[in-house]
Amino acid sequence: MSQAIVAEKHPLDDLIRADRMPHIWCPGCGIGIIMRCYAQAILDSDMPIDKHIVVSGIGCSGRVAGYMKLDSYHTTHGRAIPFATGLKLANPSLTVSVFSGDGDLAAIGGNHLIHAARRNIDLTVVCINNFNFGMTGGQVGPTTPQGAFGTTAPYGCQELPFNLPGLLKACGANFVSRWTAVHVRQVRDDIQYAFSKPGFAFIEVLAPCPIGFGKSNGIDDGLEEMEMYRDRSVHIQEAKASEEEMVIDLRADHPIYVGRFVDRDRPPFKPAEALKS
Amino acid sequence: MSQAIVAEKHPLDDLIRADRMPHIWCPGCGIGIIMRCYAQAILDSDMPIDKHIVVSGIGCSGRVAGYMKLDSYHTTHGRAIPFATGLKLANPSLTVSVFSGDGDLAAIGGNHLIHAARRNIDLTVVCINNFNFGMTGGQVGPTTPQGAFGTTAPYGCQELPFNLPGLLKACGANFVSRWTAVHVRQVRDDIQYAFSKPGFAFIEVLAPCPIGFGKSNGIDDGLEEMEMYRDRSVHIQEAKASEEEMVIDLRADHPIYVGRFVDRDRPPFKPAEALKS
Amino acid sequence: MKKEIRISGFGGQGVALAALVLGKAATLYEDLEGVMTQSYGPEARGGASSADVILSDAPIAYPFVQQADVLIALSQEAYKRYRPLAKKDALVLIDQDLVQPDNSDSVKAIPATRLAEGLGRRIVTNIVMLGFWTSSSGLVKRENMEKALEDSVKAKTLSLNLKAFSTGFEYGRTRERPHE
Amino acid sequence: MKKEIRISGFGGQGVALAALVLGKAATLYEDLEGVMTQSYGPEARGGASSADVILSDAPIAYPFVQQADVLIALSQEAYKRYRPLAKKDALVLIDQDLVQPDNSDSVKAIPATRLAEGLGRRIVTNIVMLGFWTSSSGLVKRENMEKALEDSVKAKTLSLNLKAFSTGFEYGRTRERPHE
Amino acid sequence: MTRPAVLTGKHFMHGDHACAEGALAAGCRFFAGYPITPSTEIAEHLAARLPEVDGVFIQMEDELASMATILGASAAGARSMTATSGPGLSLMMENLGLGVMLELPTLVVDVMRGSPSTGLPTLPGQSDVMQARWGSHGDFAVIAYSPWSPQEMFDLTILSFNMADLYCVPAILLADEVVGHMVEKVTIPPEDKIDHIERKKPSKPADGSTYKSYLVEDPDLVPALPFAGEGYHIHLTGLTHDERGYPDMSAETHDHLVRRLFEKIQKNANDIIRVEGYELEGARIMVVSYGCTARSAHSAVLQARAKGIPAGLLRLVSIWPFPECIIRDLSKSIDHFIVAEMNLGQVRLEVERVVHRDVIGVHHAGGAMIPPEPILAAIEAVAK
Amino acid sequence: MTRPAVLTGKHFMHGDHACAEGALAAGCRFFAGYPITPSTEIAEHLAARLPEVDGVFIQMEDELASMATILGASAAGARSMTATSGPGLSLMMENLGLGVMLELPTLVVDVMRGSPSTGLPTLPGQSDVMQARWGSHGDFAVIAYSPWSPQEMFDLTILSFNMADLYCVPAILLADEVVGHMVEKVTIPPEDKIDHIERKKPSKPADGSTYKSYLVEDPDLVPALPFAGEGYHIHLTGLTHDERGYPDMSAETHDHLVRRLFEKIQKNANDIIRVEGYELEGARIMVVSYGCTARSAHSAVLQARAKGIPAGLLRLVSIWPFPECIIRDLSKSIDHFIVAEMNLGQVRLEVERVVHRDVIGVHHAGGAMIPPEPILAAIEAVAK
Amino acid sequence: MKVYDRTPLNLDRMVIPHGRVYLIPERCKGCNICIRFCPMQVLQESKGQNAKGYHYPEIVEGKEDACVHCQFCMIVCPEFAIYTDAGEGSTP
Amino acid sequence: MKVYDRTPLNLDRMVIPHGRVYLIPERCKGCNICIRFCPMQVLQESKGQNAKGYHYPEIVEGKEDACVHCQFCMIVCPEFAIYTDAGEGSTP
Ligand SMILES: Cc1ncc(C[n+]2csc(CCOP(=O)(O)OP(=O)(O)O)c2C)c(N)n1
Ligand SMILES: Cc1ncc(C[n+]2csc(CCOP(=O)(O)OP(=O)(O)O)c2C)c(N)n1
Ligand code: SF4
Ligand code: SF4
Ligand code: SF4
Ligand code: SF4
Ligand code: SF4
Ligand code: SF4
Ligand SMILES: [Mg+2]
Ligand SMILES: [Mg+2]
Repeated sequence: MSQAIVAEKHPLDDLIRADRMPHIWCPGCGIGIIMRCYAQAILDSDMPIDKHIVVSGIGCSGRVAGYMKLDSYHTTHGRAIPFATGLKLANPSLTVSVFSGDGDLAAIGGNHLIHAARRNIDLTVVCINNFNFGMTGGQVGPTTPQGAFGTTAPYGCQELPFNLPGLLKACGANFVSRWTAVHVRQVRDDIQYAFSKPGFAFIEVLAPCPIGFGKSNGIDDGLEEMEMYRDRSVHIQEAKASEEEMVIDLRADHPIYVGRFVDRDRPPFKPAEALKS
Repeated sequence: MSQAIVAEKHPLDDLIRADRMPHIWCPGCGIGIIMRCYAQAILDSDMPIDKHIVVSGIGCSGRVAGYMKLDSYHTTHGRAIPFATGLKLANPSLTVSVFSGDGDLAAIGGNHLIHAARRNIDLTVVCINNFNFGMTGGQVGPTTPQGAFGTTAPYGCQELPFNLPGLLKACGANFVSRWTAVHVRQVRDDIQYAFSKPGFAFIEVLAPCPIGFGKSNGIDDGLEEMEMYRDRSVHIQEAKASEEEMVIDLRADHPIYVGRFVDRDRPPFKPAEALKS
Repeated sequence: MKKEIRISGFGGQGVALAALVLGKAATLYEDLEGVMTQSYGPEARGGASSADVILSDAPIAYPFVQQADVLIALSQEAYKRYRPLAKKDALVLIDQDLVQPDNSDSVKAIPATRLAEGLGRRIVTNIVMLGFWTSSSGLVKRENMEKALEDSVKAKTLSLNLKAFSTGFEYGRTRERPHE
Repeated sequence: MKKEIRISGFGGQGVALAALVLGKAATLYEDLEGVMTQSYGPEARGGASSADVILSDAPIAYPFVQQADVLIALSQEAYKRYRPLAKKDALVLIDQDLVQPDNSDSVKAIPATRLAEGLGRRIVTNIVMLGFWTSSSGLVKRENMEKALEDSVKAKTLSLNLKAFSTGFEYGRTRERPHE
Repeated sequence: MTRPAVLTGKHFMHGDHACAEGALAAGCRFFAGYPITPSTEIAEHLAARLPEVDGVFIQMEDELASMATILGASAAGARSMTATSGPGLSLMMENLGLGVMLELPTLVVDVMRGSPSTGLPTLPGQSDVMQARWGSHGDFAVIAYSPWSPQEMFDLTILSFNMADLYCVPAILLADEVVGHMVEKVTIPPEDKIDHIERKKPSKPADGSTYKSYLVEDPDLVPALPFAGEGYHIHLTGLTHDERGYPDMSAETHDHLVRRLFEKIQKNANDIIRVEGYELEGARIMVVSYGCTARSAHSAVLQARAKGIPAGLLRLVSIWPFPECIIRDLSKSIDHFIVAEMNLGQVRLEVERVVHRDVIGVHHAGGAMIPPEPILAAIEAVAK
Repeated sequence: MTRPAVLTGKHFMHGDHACAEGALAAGCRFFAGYPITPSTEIAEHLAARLPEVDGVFIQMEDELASMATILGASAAGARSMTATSGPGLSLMMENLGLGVMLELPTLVVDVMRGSPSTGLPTLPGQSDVMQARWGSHGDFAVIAYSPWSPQEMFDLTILSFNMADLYCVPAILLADEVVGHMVEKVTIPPEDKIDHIERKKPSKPADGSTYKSYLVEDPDLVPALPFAGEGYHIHLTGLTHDERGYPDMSAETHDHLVRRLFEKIQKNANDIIRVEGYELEGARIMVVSYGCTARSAHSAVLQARAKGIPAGLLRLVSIWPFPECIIRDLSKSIDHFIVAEMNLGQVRLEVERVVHRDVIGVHHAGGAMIPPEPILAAIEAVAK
Repeated sequence: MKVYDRTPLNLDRMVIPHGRVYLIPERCKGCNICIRFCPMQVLQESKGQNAKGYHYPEIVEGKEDACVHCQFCMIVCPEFAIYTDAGEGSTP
Repeated sequence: MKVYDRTPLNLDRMVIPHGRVYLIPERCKGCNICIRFCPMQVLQESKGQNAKGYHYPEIVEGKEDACVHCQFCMIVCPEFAIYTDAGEGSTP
């Protein structure tokens, strides 16, 4: 055995607030992985870094805004999308991304999510779905798979979760994909694609939360959850599955369907223009 | 010509607050038509009248609760569904219906709508869709068809509207139908069917609003809107239309697709039961 | 000088527009203070509705009509509801085809709706009435009312409105007197 | 009598459970007043964490430890962070394999983790430590601590926990003295 | 293993759990909420406990829904509650007002943290006091208690439910993170020793005539509202309404209604208000405090007394309605008032208003409980 | 036909429209809102007008979104606003607090109606005054003006924008239905005569080093926040934060931050506060009033003077920060204070607190403007 | 095919019944919906008006016996203002 | 077929490069993800630990030259703690 070369600085350190590292996320937490994909996508994008803006709500995932060395806004729980809408419409030259959790975007923030998708606001929304409210300690939420446990579902979650891609499709988003923290290249690609695609883009990324979700559900650590994703992900192009089967179910051998669900070109929201005379 | 027989009392007067008639709705407004369907459905239902409860939010449609001679709750804008959820879960022997407008249920109340559908709360929700905010004077809303005018869209509405049946289907409701105020028998039938069907039932009814919507959009009166519905409605069973075509578009000759979109039997929400020992 | 003017009728008769024109004329083109108010809301739909204007040569503190000096009534219900609230000796202008005044009440009457229909559009009844009031009251100059009208209606309906105004004005100037 | 007791370590070592058991024993089975507090929140994740108990024979107003009379340290970081905040002459109990105390500091040491591993499960290190403290301090009776333990852990882990407690207790009673 | 609703006996119990157990002991069988630190443990505890007693636990999509849902449950006759903290309380404000207007009793627990905005989620504050009184639009009155220990998290939860039902109004338990997260001894009495006040109900059965839900003839100004499904066919609306509950858009009806809602609390203030005095005998310096801060204040007062300073403590167990009369009465013999609270001055303003003179504030915006020292220092400063 | 942003000239204008025109004249180019009576005409007017001046109008799904969106627009550098009424204001409370914490200027227009709850949607009230001050959780301070005429709907909208930008805080225009819905003469000055205050901006260009967004060195306590996209890579969070904007969970940082946010307004109160005195000369009875009610109060005072009673009117043009010093100063020569307001007593409580004595209130819960008579009666009663 | 069909769904099953038309004139708001949607064109707008000024429906001259008690007028009236019952000569 | 494939997608395109592994030990939280997901099994958990007590990765004995600079370890590390560059002997 031998030491790796000890470094002081990471190649992406210029894009993150290195002075705040290590971040607060637990060992094995997937959020950092997705944040890295985002940093890489920015680096690879055509837009100048200064014009990239990130907005988060509240939650572990919501801390992403605080770790990106961009103009970054850590708002209130559920309101990242409308805050981002204000930024984008007031200055359309900005490339505005929203990074937040499943609870933030789909529980308390659900109304803004569906309406922004309907209006097709030109935002890139990355939803880190860890099947629970990590920040507050592992409560269930609208993405918790049926039967899973959480601190507010000690007898198992009885509700069916949202199938987020299906929901966003029904609302009218221009781009919708789902991946997991294992699909690091696809996540990076889709984020970068979303930057340049007009309209509302929604990228759901399933990510390990060993402390909030794993602990209640017999998943020992982040690594184990990563391996589960690797083993159970099936690309929607390779499978004939109904909308209902797209719902995530972690019991038995139900596959996790990933891929690009929607890629269309409805016109993005733009403010009305008066007829000039 | 001769006079009809002058009467003092209507056969359904025992079900409505006759002491409040005439109601505040404008001449030609469709809300009263749908309310009558509801009254009839109650009369025809198996549940005792006393166990029927109606909850509304705020809006012209939201006034329905105030005109039904039932235990009736006129709540806050957008919150009829959670209020009704509390009623139903606290006393499951009640048959709880929500009557409200498109703005109330799908704009400000959108989050509760999608979550109640996801949880499959055992409610009958009747959404009176008049394509605008009638009560506040004809503003556009999330159901206003593209290109239509409203007091907040003097240059025409640029946003695409929700296709409510598609949205509710994606969320997980057990029963979803769409009719118009002309389809009085179907509306009555579906409301009555929903009473006895466990889980979340959503019935969208397109209804004339000559004052809020008609006035801005060249529809002279309620009658004209009724005739439009009669002429343009197409049953989904008779047509092969994509989800996107189901979106209501009042321009040109786009049909209005009506019918039962979803009728399934996912288990309704019920509170967790502890394992008795 | 302080005059409380109430223009009343049912929804759709354009009482608000009439009040607005009146207020504009007085405040922008004469040097009067003026305030206009109106009833709002769903419970105000149908039934009698009114739009009120107060004109004064001093600043107006309380903006609501307390006892109208002038009542213009375009429907029976409006007359019934608002007449008792107006001053006993108020100047009361009615559409004679729509309103049957109390016997004891001395009113100035005009077949405003019929005159408007004669001009081709019933919806200018309100403006006919405004012309009638202008000549009957003499409070605001005709040309100022006409200027205000220009500011307030769509260009393509202006000539019709001016004609309606003039019809009412002339009716008042020439034929109304006897009824007093 | 008033004693401020801080049990510290890193996340996952069960310092809160240990504090809870201690508090229960003192308040429910001895007639002491007691309060337990603990640090919360994401910024408290990782790094040193602590759970504090104050015991007293009079009501306790201010519930937080100001200067600990007893410090139990299960990690070097915890020792480093909390030792300076404790009284100079505090009773300091350490896991001798995990903590290297300052030279000047007189501590009571026990290989708690090793003993726990000896019992088969490292996670009972905290309970070993609790046993050690019980014999070292004499503040709370052994049987009361054991009763509290019964109330606090899952039935199927009780015997393991009692064994861990006893191991720590015996270690303190028999072998610890010399270190003082 | 399912446990009974009332866990009679002595416990070493977490404050939030004590609140949850208090709710169960009070007969609460309905919780709707949305997690938020530092109140989440109430929800978590009830998620486990309510199913044991056939109660309903539901986690909602947000706090707006939570508040509306517990009002619906109350309309159905359930003792219902939610628990939250500042940001959530802000979101409940509109529907709190609905509860006031519909006169539906329910309980909102606010475990206060460092604020404003997201602030210090895991650390204490006491800065939602004025919000509890003024946070919803319009004039209204609620009932608010402020516990200083886990024992009171239990006791005042029960009292809050009783007062809410007695006066048909939402009650607020204004706890703070310190009290919510601390563990202390809690004694739960036997079930039959727990006070239980029933809501006033109509005196006559439904008879098909229009029941006047809001016809209030009793001097307590409280209506007798039937529960949903009892056949009275009542109408409840957030609009201004007459005695039948029908909308009535007249200024007179409005003034009459809003004043009754307000006076219903004011008139019964003596019954609702709870304060505790410590070292009042001969006191010339009065510390007013509440919640966790009152613990430090108590300690400071005892220390002052030990130094021969005639200090006393008035602990506000109830905050709203404000104990005006008590404080005004007291003020006759008091030279100096000191208000100690973990905010920049909220109850202090009320005390200033009531005693008609300047009041010394010992304030900290939050994040850490105020220790006894600054309070003692303030006492000593005026004692000089 | 598109019109310019500033409609210089005389108009007979609806109060809500005057507010909208004031916003345009102030350079506001961003409106996000949700319709609600009696503020809807502001939105409707701007829906037509903003596209004429290349501004953004967006109707949101609710008031929560509206408030968050205008803060986002402010972060991007826009003068942004929303308009609502009581129920909507209640829903904005959480994000109003965010605006305070992030120090993002914006304007919230609240056209007050009969409250609480849905109340009297189309009729006037003045009962959101305390809510503007206390409605969000935690301690905070905002700026609030209260117009008494359509002209002031125009003027105070501009002033509100300027003060918001000057002090980096949301401003609230506390209008009422009477003023919002009345039509009166409004004079719009030429564009170059309209005051315009720019937000403080960083003195140095971005240089890659961590910009300290909240390093406040100026005595006005106001930070210099860059706009989004200027390269400073700032971080703004609703969590308690240090000078870099980074979260900092220490009680010291919290107390320091919250006090600065509060004192930023208090210290500059003299610059923010606007009051008007009428008949102050020799006055022994002082009526305090604001908004539409001040019109009646003015009339009552004139009538009292005509009867030889030495009454005066202090009209609060700004309500928050409260003009404590002015009122306290005045109180030396005043025998009786009367507060006239369309609520059950809100500003009255503040005046009581400040003047250290009981104050007479002329109150009505709302639904109809208080006419001069009861105010005059109150004056006469104390004059005896 | 259109979903709505002017012919009442149950018309064919009925032994051509005879209906009597009842009206609560003060409730009517003159929307004309009953008039236009009556399959038998039994109704027309009256000249007279109610207190609010609305023209309620009346029976077309010569159609006094034309009502088939299909109840559609009752079903579509937004005002609970009109209904029918089975006239004497009809089979129930 | 599973979407994820242990073999880095671009492996075949590369002229087997040689990578050098860099680590910022104080950032590592010992999650082991880089270790398990390295296609060449270059990494293993160290015995030593950083200040927070985490076992960071080190290079397996005998695998000092095995890294193919596929960068997957960098890509999956949640902590921005590890990365590689093209070692001398590799074709860039
Ligand atoms: C109004 C409001 N309600 C509740 C909370 C408490 N809260 C903070 S984060 C969170 C949930 C976070 O879940 P998610 O968005 O999935 O993020 P994760 O932590 O799982 O990444 C909640 C409920 C809050 N901050 N504000
Ligand atoms: C919190 C809040 N925001 C806004 C309003 C104002 N408001 C009342 S009804 C309504 C819209 C009604 O639209 P819809 O639900 O479609 O009912 P309709 O009147 O069209 O039947 C609005 C915006 C309100 N009452 N409360
Ligand atoms: S709680 Fe879960 S989501 Fe939050 S940091 Fe820990 S592992 Fe990540
Ligand atoms: S505004 Fe529209 S919805 Fe409201 S009552 Fe009138 S017609 Fe009906
Ligand atoms: S019941 Fe009504 S709709 Fe049917 S035929 Fe008779 S009048 Fe016409
Ligand atoms: S449908 Fe009803 S309201 Fe309309 S005209 Fe016929 S009777 Fe009158
Ligand atoms: S780059 Fe990383 S993952 Fe790839 S071979 Fe080298 S050590 Fe393994
Ligand atoms: S992936 Fe990163 S944090 Fe995890 S073990 Fe490897 S270097 Fe450490
Ligand atoms: Mg999550
Ligand atoms: Mg509508």
